[in-house]
Order: sequence, then C-alpha cells, then structure tokens
Amino acid sequence: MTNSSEYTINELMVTAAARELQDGDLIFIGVGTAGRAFTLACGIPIAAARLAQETHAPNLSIYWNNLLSPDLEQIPPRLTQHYLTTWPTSAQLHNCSDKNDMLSRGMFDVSFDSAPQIDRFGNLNITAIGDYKKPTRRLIGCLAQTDHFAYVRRPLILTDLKKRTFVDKVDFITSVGHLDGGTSRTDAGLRPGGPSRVITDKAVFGFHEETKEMQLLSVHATSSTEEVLAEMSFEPLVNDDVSATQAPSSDELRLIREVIDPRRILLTT
Amino acid sequence: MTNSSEYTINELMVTAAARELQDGDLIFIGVGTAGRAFTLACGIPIAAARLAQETHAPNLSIYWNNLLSPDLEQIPPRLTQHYLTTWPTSAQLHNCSDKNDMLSRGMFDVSFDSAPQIDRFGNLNITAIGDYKKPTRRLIGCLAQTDHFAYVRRPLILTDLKKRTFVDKVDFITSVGHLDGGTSRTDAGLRPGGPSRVITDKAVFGFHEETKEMQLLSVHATSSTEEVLAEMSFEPLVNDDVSATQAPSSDELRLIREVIDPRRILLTT
Amino acid sequence: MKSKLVHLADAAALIPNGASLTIGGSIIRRSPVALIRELIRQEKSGFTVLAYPAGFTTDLLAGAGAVDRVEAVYEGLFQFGFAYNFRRRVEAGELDIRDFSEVAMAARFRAAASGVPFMPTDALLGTGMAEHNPEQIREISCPFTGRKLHAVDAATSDFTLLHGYVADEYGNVQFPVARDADDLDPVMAKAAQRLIVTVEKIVPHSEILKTPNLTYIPHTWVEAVVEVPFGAHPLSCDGFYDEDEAHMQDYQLLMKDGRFAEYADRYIRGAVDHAEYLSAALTPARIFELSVR
Amino acid sequence: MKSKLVHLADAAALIPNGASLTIGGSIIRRSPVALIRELIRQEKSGFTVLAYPAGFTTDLLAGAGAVDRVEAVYEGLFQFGFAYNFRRRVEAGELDIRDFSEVAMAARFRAAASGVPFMPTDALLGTGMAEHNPEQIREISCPFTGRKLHAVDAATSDFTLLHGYVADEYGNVQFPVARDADDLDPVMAKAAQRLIVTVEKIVPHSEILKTPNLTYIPHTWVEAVVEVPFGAHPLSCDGFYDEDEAHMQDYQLLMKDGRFAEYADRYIRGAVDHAEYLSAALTPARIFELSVR
Repeated sequence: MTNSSEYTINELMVTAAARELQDGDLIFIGVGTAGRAFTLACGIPIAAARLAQETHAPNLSIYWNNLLSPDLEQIPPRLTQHYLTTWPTSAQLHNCSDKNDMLSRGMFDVSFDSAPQIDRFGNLNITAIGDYKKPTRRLIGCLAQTDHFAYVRRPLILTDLKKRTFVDKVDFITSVGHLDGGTSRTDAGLRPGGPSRVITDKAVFGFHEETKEMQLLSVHATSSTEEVLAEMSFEPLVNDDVSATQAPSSDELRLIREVIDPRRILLTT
Repeated sequence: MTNSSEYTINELMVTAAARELQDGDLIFIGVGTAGRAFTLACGIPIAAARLAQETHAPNLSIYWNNLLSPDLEQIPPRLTQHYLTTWPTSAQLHNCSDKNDMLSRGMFDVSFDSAPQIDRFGNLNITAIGDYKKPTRRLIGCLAQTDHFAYVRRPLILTDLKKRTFVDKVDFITSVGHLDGGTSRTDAGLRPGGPSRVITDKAVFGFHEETKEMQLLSVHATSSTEEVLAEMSFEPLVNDDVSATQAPSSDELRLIREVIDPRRILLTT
Repeated sequence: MKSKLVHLADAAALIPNGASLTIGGSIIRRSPVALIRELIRQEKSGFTVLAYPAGFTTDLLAGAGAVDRVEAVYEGLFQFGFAYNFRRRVEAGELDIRDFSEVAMAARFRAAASGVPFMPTDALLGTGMAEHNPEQIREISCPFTGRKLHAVDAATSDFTLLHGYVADEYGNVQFPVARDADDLDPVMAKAAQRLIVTVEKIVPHSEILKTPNLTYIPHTWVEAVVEVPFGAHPLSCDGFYDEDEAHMQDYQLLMKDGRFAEYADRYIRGAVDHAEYLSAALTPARIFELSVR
Repeated sequence: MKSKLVHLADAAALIPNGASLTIGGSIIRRSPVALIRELIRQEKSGFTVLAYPAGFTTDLLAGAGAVDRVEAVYEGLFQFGFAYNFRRRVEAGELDIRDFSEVAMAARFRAAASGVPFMPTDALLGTGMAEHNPEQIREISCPFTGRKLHAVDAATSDFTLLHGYVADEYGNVQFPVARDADDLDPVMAKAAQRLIVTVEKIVPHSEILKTPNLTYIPHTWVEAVVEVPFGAHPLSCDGFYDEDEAHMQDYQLLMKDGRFAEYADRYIRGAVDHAEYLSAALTPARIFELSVR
C-alpha cells in the first residue's frame, strides 16, 4: 500500500475512474483543448482506460476523436491535425454518421463528460448560462454530450469540484442525467441509464438508487466531507459511512508512471 | 434520310429513346442479364444515352450498376465482376445508400424500365403473377424499379410489345405509374411524374395528359396500328393522327455503328 | 483487443434454428456462401432471411428447406436466371415473402443501424408491397409538412453474416481501394446484433493500423471472424476472384429439375468442411483461372 | 460532362444575401475559409448557417455581421478557445441560435440527403434544445412500438459550401486514402440543393478514373468547383497542411478585444483576392512549414 503523500490527485482520479471500467467495455473519450480541460477530457480518461486494460479489463476498447482503438503505445506528442490523421489506429470510420450510429445503437458502455454546470440529478449544461435566447454567458453548444447521456450505459462525470459548477438546477439541460429524479428520466422516454459516477478532485459521488439524487460515496485523503460540501451549491445525500477514496496501489502508480504516461503527456496539469 | 430497310428495329428504338433525353439529364440504367433482356435493359439505353451525348445532349450523364459516368469508350467486353470492379469510372459510390439517396432526393431525370406486366396506366409488375401469397409465377421482386417510378422525373418503359405483357390491370403493383389515372397518383401521396413514354419494338406510346391512359403516338415503319393493337390485351387511346416513328438519320446510324457500338456489344439481339 | 478468430463450423454453431439472418453481398457477389453451406451441413433450419438483393445463398437455403421467410428487394441469380428453389417454395405458398424496394429496404437497414425503430419513406405509396404488408409498412403523416408517408420498420435480425476481404484476428475488416460497392454490407454491419464475418485472408494487426480509413467493419462490431479463402465461391469476391460461371450453370441445370439433393450430396453434405468443398468444386488450375488479384 | 470550374469570386457571387448555407469541415479543419472570406469581401449578409460543429468560418461571418441564425452542434475554436464574435452576438440576443446534439444534427442532414422531410430520434428527449425549439423538434409516437420519439426536420439549405482535397474540372471530388473523417462532408454533399466545392488542387479527369472508390462527391452533385490552394488556411486540410497555430492565436487576441475590423482590413477586405490573402497571411517558408504532404 502507498499512502496519500505518494500520489497526485490526478493519479487518484485515474485509479478511481479505472475501477469503474469493466472488461469488454467500449469507452468514448472526447476531445479536450489544452491545460486542465485536456487533462479532464482526455488525459485522465485515457490513462484510466489503459490502466484498466493493464489490470482487470484487457479487452476494453477506446474510441477517441473518430479513431477506434488507436495504438496507445504511439500517442502523438502533439495533437495537431496531421498527427491525428496519421496516428496508427484500427479504424477511422468514414464520417461522423458511423460514430453517431454507434452512439444511438447503444454500442458505448462508458463516456467521460464534464460541464460548467452539473445539478443534483446529474443533468449537465454546456450550452448557456442565464436565459437561453439572451444568455449572460453563451457556452459551446451540445457536441455529443447530449448523446452520451441519452445512449451510453454508464456515463462518468469527471470534473473539479466547484461551487459554481455544482448547482441545484442547471440553467439549461444540454444532457439529461436523472432529470428530476425518481423515474422521471424513463418517463420522458429516455432509455434507462444516466450518469453513474461523478469523479472530482476532492470526492467521488454516485446517485441514489431510488431518488437518483447525487450521493457522496467517498472523500479523497487530501480532503474532508466539510470541504467537499463547501464546494457545492446544493447539499448532496451523504452516507453515514462515507469512506476514503481508495488510494492507488504501488502497482497502479508504477503502471501510470512507467508504462502509460512516461512522457507525462496525459497528466500534465 | 434513310428508309426503313436500312436500319434495324433496335437502332430505331435507340433513336426514339435518344430523342426523349435532354441535355444535362442524369440517366439511370439498370442491370440486364443476357440476350434480349440485356439489350432492353442496358444495350439500347446506353446506346441512346451516348447518341444523345453525341448529338443534342453533350452534358448528359449515365449511372450504371453503381458506376457514375463510366468511361464509355472502354465498355468492357464482358460484364463479370472483375470487369465491373476495374472499369474506369468517375465515381463508384461507397455503398448502395448513396444511389438510393440520389433516387429519393430526385436526382435522376430518366430511367429505363421493363416488366412482364404493364397496364393501361403504366403501372408495372415484376413481383408476382396471380395471387401474391401463392402466385402462379413468382417473379424477381422489386429492385429499384419501384423507386424509379416513385422518384425519377421521366421514366421510360422500354420493352417488346406482347399481349401477355400489356394487360388491362397488373396482378400486383410493383411500381406505381399513373395508378388509376387522372390525379390518383398524386392523391396517393406520390410526387408528380410517372412513366412518360413506352418505347416498344412496334410503336411508341405516351400517356394522355388528363386521363393518364396509355396513348399510341407513333407506329414503326415495319408495323401497323392493327398489328400493334393485336399485341395488346387492352385498347390504348389512339390519336387520329398517329404518325410513323421518326426513322434514324444517316448520321445517327453512323454514330451508332461506328462510334457507339462498333464491336456490337450493346445491340446484339 | 480480443481475438475473435474462430473456425467455420464453430461460427455456424453459434446460430440456432429459427434465427433471423441478415445476409450480405449481392446476388452473385461476395456473399458468405461457405458459412451458408456450413449451416446446411449442420442441418439448421427455420431461418428468416433479410437481404438487399437476395441470390445464391437464399436459394441454397430454400433448396435445403431451411428458410421460412424472406425480406428482400430481389430474389434471383442475375445472368444465371431464376432462383428456382426459392421460386418453387413461394409458388407452393410455403415461404412468407416480404418485398421491399431498394430505397425502402435500405431505409430499414439504416433504421436498425441508427437504433431507431422506423424510417419514414414515400417509396412504397400506392404499391402492392404496402397493401400486403401492413405489419411492417404503416401510413404516417409528416409532423412538419403533413405529407403522407410510410413508416417502415427497422430491419433488425438475430445475426448478420457477411463475407469480407481481409481482417485482423480482432475483426477489423478492410476493403481494397478498388472494389465494387454495389451492396449494403457497411450498413448491415452497423445494424447487426451479432455479426459474423468470413474473410478471404487474416492479416497481421500491424497491416490494419497502416490504413485505418479502409476499415469498414471495426472490431467492436464483430463477434466472430473466420478465415475462409474462396469463401464466396461459386460467387465472385471483387478484387480476389470472379464468379465461377461453369459452376453456376451446372447448379442451374440441376435446380431447374429440382435436383438440389444431388448438388448438396456432392458439395455440401458430401464435403465435411470447406477444404473438402474446395477440392470437390475446384482444381488448382481453376483457382488460378478465377483469380483476379 | 460539363466543366464546372469557376473562379472564387464568381462562385461567391452565386450566393445572394439572406441565403442559408451549410458549411462543411469541422471547427478548425478543412472548412471553405477562402470562400467565406470572399463572401465577406463581397459584403454579403443575412445568412443562416447550418454546420455540424461550427467554428472559424461561422466566427468570421459573425464578426462581419453577416449571419443571423446558426444551427449547429458546437460553436468554438477548439484549442484556441471561444468563438468570440459568435458568442458576443448570441449574448446580445442578436443571433437566432438552434442547438442540436451530434446525433440529432446528423439525422437532420441525413433526412435532407435522403429526400425525406424528417428523421425520428430519441436523442433530444427531455433536453432544453427540444423545449426551446418546437418549430424543428416535434414529439411523435413510433407507429410500431408506441415509443415516444422526436421528429427533427430535414437540414435543407440553399447552398452547401465544402472544402475538399482534389477534383477534376467536372467536380468529381476525391479524398486521399489517409484522412481524418471526423466530419459530415459526404452527407452534407448529398443533402445539398446547390453545392459549391473548393479544393486544394484540380487534377486531370484521367486521374479520377483510376480510383473511383475515392470519389466521395460525384460531379452530378456539384454546381461549381474552385481551385483554391491553402483554401482552408488558417485551418488545417488533412493530408495537405496543418492548422496555422500562430495565425489562430493572433486572431483570438484580436477577437477577444472585439477588433474584427482590424483583422478584416488586413486579411479580407484589404486583400482583393485569395492570392493577396496568401501573401498577407503567409510566406513561402511558412507554407513549407505547415505542409504535411
């Protein structure tokens, strides 16, 4: 066993995410831009997927940026277009229709998603803050995040815990999580599912089996329940027996540092 | 001018068909098997399209067997798979979805079609003779003929005149022509259109502007109105001024014989 | 990635009696004929066949009495004539036949490929196909334009059986740059519930990585991949070999007279596996004659 | 076949004020930027833009005040940050924005490509997009299963503007075997009412005939084809050149401060044509740096 001083929060987030992945899963990883956004959208998810492959899920597959099962031994040093175009991969499907069909056919098991607003029922907003028609802050739109939440079996929310992110009710529902809780998601006609876990830099949350409210499951060793609640605009369900998030094992740390991300391309900031 | 003894019926059918083609048209040509079926489905249509290209319609294009604008200077000697696969052409679209979309988008101007049963309103049957569920003769199905009649602007029926082919009412409507006549086609929800001409080995027919009944327009020099009517199970409208089908010009015959089909691949039987 | 490489007999054994099968290729081109022969060898029956244009494979199944229902745009053998076994069974009223036009059938596969239960189309308005099949073709009204349309149901099936060109052991199937695309294999692959692909050749994964744009069936869609050289014979496999016209003509002479059993005894039941089939149907010299690589 | 080769200015002149434009490519990759610059140069305005992910081209049009409505899945500049011009206009309530998810938007283009007025989808159930856009997203019930679904309207537009790789003078556009397919260009091309394609290079028709399987836009779909080398600059054109990061960063610095006019004076209005743009934006040495062929 390692103790908390021996791993970074990013490494903890990687192992927490990897534990949510199962053998045979097909994982959707989106595009990230740069800095922390890249680490959250691509870096941690890819490291987690590879860690799962190296440990308990050898037959897990990754879909990234229209590339299916790219050769992760050859992650390009930069992600300009040419590196993406020529990155060795098993399949680069003919146009985005194929990816969209794979989504709506329900072929993906897990996706990683983030948003500037996340509410107590796991609905996400990446479209607009304030009034939709004349917003105080226009965001990026929808991308496929709506589709992830509609079709992927076990979407994972991966983000940093912040008071203005974790809101009671999103201003706009870009992506339907558990909607208004209870059976409201399937009542609206959506397939069963919705986000399964929220992995943050301070804690891991799930959703209550019946009410579908966000529920604090574990707190990282570097944080406390009080600190966690202080970073949220709503009060999540808190189990009496909130545990400490399981620390990465020394073997996991070795894999992350020596095999998966030796050049520190994935886990930079 | 040439006279009737100087051209074959196939050559006359080619020129009659070519006169129906306009500059800029996109022509759908189907697949024919062998013998007379090949001549009717492919040979005459391709010769007609090329004749139109060489005369009044230089910008006419041909779609044949999933090949768009194949190089007609290099018509393969045989049509086994390998010759089709390697025939130089402008486009071989990725799968049949593209062709089907081109059909339902209404991108085709003319198609050539034939059937064992054709009725007075130009409906075709290539599916079953007798009772559909237990037919006396099961035919081939539908292929895209249904779609030609639904979507192509000016479908041409190209067939030999026979009593058992030209029936009062088809046993099964594979392809909707003018349905029950009048406005019944558009009443059923179909786009305006339906077959424009019926070109046979003995005569050329159109459809009455109002009633949409088949109407004898011209009789080939080798035949007579009486002979034509004797080969039909129903009585078409007959204009008082039925003319003789315009004979091929010497220039048209030269083009057909020397430029278009010098090796007699298209017009064999 | 997981190896999905299996033997032909094991692939066929996955398929139970009564399954619905989407069969790829087109009439006399690149259909999974070896796999269909193996199903007949294993005496499977009660199948529903979904195809785009159905052809030789459906006629084999009809000859063996193994197919009860067919949904397709065409049934025949192109230049070789009628699909006699199929036709006989339809004319006897023993085969439930559902005809669709090409646009309508492609829409049905596309619905299945997209995970939606139907597609709208106006291809079948006024036709006999719509009149006789209210189960699968229903009138709807466009919610925007009010136009009369049909909804056609998604073409889902239990298994999709395709014959491809080359694949790696994981099931990444690639086409050659020059190929005949007159089929719906890529859509059928995407629409598959359980996908079995036979290919001419298994190649190393490293070869696949070089040209990912040629992968039209990615490994995650595939349940089993089988190496079966000349697996479409007597049909053609574009880029590999031409159709075997002599074999097809002989087949038709027998079928015309209802002699399927004779053909099956020689080429299917009489040959314990694909290797024996190849020996019965081809000589080395004939293989070179048919090859076009 | 008819030559469809025209000059950039003549292609732009085909497009009237107020037209709806489907713009291809993806965010910062292979969009018809030179053509969009020419539209701004010609002071066209009042456009509706349909895109899959919208990006640089939409932001240019927003900067020029030339776009009134956008239908897309995303608006931004990927690693270069926000689409400031676009965002400012939305936040001012001056731009009619219609958001769709990728599955829903692709379904809309596919409907247009197939000539049907709508597609069924369950992607938008429960979302704000559906709530705010009953004009284009309507609830329907599956006629087979009774399932609740949405109908989304076909994404038809007056013009479709794409940037491709190579074409012949007739408008047969081909892609290289190695390419990034993270866009909807082939579907948008098929869905087009009037299609204008700019390409990096015009090649002889005889070259096209050799590899017909690489033709993703056939000549009959095309109204005009324009040769515009570096026509996507400062974006990338996969297989030809990479994105010009320095140019994009400079652009963003100006846009953040609302200095579109300055940028336009230098690169758009200040350059009479594409040749002058290239001189203003690039040096020969920089062209070699960005090239990846």
